[in-house]
Amino acid sequence: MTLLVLGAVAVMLIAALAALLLPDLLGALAAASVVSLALAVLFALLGAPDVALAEAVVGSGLSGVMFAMVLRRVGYQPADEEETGHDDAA
Amino acid sequence: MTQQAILLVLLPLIAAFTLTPLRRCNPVIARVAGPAVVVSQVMLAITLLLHIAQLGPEAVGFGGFSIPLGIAFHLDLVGMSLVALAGVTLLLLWPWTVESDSAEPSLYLLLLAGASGIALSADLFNLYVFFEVVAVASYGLVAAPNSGIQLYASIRLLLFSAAGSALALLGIGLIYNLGGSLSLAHLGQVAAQDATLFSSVEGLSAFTLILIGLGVKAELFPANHWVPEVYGLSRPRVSGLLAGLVSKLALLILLRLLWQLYTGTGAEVILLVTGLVTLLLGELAAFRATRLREMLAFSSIGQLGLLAVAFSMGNEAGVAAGLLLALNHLLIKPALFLYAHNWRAPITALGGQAWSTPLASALFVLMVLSLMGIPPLPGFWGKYLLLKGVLTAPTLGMGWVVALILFTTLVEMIYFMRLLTRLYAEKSVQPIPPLSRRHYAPVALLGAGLIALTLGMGHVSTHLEQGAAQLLDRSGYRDRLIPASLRHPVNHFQTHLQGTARQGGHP
Amino acid sequence: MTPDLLSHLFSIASAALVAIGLFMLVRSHYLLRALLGLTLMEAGVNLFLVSVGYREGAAPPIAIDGQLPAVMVDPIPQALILTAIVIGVGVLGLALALALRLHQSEGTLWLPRLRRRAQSACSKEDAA
Amino acid sequence: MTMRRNLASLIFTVGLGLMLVSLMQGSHTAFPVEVGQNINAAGFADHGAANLVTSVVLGYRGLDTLGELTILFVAATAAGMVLGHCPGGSTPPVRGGFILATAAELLFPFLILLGAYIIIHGHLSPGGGFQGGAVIAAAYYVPLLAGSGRLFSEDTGSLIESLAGVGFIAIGLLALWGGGEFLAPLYSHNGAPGALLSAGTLPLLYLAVGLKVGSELASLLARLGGIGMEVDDDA
Repeated sequence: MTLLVLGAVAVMLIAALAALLLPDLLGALAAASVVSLALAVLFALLGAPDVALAEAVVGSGLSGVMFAMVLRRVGYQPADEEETGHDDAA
Repeated sequence: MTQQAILLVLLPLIAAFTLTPLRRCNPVIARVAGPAVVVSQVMLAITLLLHIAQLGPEAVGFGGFSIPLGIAFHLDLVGMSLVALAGVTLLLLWPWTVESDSAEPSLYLLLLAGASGIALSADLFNLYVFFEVVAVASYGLVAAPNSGIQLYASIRLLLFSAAGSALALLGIGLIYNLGGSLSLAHLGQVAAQDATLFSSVEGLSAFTLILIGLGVKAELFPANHWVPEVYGLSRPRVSGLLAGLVSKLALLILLRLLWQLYTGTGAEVILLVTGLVTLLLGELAAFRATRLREMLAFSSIGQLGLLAVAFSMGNEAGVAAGLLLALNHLLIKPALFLYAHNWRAPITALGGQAWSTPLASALFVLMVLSLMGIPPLPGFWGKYLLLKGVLTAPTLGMGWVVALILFTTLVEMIYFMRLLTRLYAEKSVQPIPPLSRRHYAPVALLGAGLIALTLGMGHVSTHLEQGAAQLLDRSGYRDRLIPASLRHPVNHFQTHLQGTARQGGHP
Repeated sequence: MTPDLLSHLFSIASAALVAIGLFMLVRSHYLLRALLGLTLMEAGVNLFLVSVGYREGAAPPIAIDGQLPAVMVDPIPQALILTAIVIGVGVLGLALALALRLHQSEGTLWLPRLRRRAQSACSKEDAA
Repeated sequence: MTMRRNLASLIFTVGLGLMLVSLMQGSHTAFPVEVGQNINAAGFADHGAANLVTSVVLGYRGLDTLGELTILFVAATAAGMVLGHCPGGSTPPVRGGFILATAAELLFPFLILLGAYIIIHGHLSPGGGFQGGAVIAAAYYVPLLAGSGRLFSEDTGSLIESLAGVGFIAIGLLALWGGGEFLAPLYSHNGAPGALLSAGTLPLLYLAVGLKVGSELASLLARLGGIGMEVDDDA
């Protein structure tokens, strides 16, 4: 149990860092979905199955789909000259 | 009778839910349904207000559960007046001219439902939910004209506000962790028994998180960067609503939180300092502004800083002053934004514009004078009462607060006088009428409200003092909300519930 | 592992999530990335709330065969998070709709560029 | 602009510092969590719902749930307003291949059934209106993604939405009518605890929540995907 919790927390934090640092937006989006998924596992372990279900369906499912749809329609625009070098979140 | 208070939230909700299908059936009815519902809501609010004014504040529970378990409303003078004022303000700024298939009327109704909930609810998380209703409706209203740059303003507001909400929710979680409840009255009782509970580091950081979160809408430092951009880009009606109404709702939540939970914990000092910094930065930025809209946006920040300072004084005079200044600002700011819609040019190019429409300009001058605090207008009495409140505040009666308030008033006077003298300089070559046709009625009515307030000051001030006393009355609030069997002490409450326990529970 | 250490672990993890999210929100120059930061921030807050209701060795507050477990976690924070999650997805949907429309009309989602355009739009309007 | 960046960083630093300090200090036993504990003790008797989270969501804090439905409604309305009036702006739906379309066709009834199950068992087991509503929204979206139709018109969507919203309020007002308080539990002692037909009006409330959440999320998804509903808007 404790090991599972520690593992989920570790996965979550690593995925969050990945979302922050990945230069590719689609990759960052995938990482954010992993954060939600790890969070859902964590909720289930913490005695909150209702919240775990909601987080899994809404957090990693629907939110991710919405993001992906918008990203598909918008397309990831590379920065033009003015913006180059500013995108890196870090 | 008072059970009907929930209808103040439900009426606009039902109307908003059914407006879209109704529009498909009968567009004419759908067009008048919105304003009609708002009018009936205002009438209900006034009926309840008279009831409360006669019989004193009352608590209304929901679901048949006593307070620590369920949610309750607390109907007092200030909350109920705010509901009525919100309805009237929305009616004055109602989008009469939009196309028939616009969603804007629905958003107005939802804003009203949220505002009523905020004004009346006595539960921390419930307040958060209603505040989100108002916030999301305001993103929609800013974005409504659907042109690119207004969408950017809406996104700006959304990013700030949503981040603030997340921080506020974190603060609410901390408070729940500390006090074990979400009801303001019950938390107040817990705090009264353990004075160190909310003055601890966690307690004060919970307050600060909520202050930052609500400070986005209350235009308090450091969360007010969106203000000049959004007010500069969005339509005057919407700027007026955000500055006039929504900011006051956020402040009311802070006021209730501060004086029910955080009395004597040092949280009032946090609010005082935040207010002073906001006041100073706002007025100095307004001094440097080159355009009327920008000046109004920054002056609004300054005014809200002043309100925060007033509300951080724990005495009747201070809170009453804050209420009066809030009322003054609520009447004036929307009207000024409507004026600024046509006077868009840099202030230096507005020379002599006042002569083009002497009557409208005279009303403009009256409003600006009240904002500055020139006797006998309400703004003067507000500032006068505030200084009185500062000087008699128990621990905060510090000279430098007075000095800072006087200094910012001076700055305010300088930049507003500069504007007025320019407006009344020699006659202009190209007169621009300040108001477009459809803006005349709301401005005239708001001006009439201001004049009525000035004339009825004696009567109003007793009501304000009564309202302030109710806001500061902790034991009365608790007695009305918490059922008698659970009141004193907390242990009694625990044993009572152990009686009803069937199985389970925490060991 | 003691319960105290475990609860500290959750506090630190949620603080880290909120911090990463806030940092992304404040520092990103691309709108969609800022919104991604917002979702991370909300996730951190949700984690904190769940950990508030958690008790060591407690079961979910659900009766099995008509019998409630002897020790249960606190159901209130769970109800709050359910609400917060739905609010979050609503706000995110609206934000993405705004972003989509903004992209259709302005052709870019780079915030510095949009800000410059907003400023010039203001002064252009003034000149008119 | 540099000033604004610096100030933004300042907010960030102050907020972060505060949070870290407070969260690290916060031990989770500072004060007994009374209210939750009492709900654990009394909730079963009050509502007859096996899932206490459901009692809290729909019973003790039903007003919050109404507010939350409202927020979702505001967001969907505003998103519809923003995206509804952009003729020519929407991309045509992507036509998936035959296999994808068939899979979506097969998946659709399964997902709808799953969503319905989650909703009507919300008072017994984990899940409920929100989760089930989200699954139903996804069910509508999958065939759209595959390009195999099954659009539901904006009329139907908004009708379901408003009926569900008004239904929730009406169930609440029913109690008020009977002399009780808004959203008081009704008939909570009919039916054995743990049975499908138990917990009085709670399952009905969750049904309303599920329908409203489902239709609103479906409309959000369709608008963001640029498919379905915009078609009749553009026409």
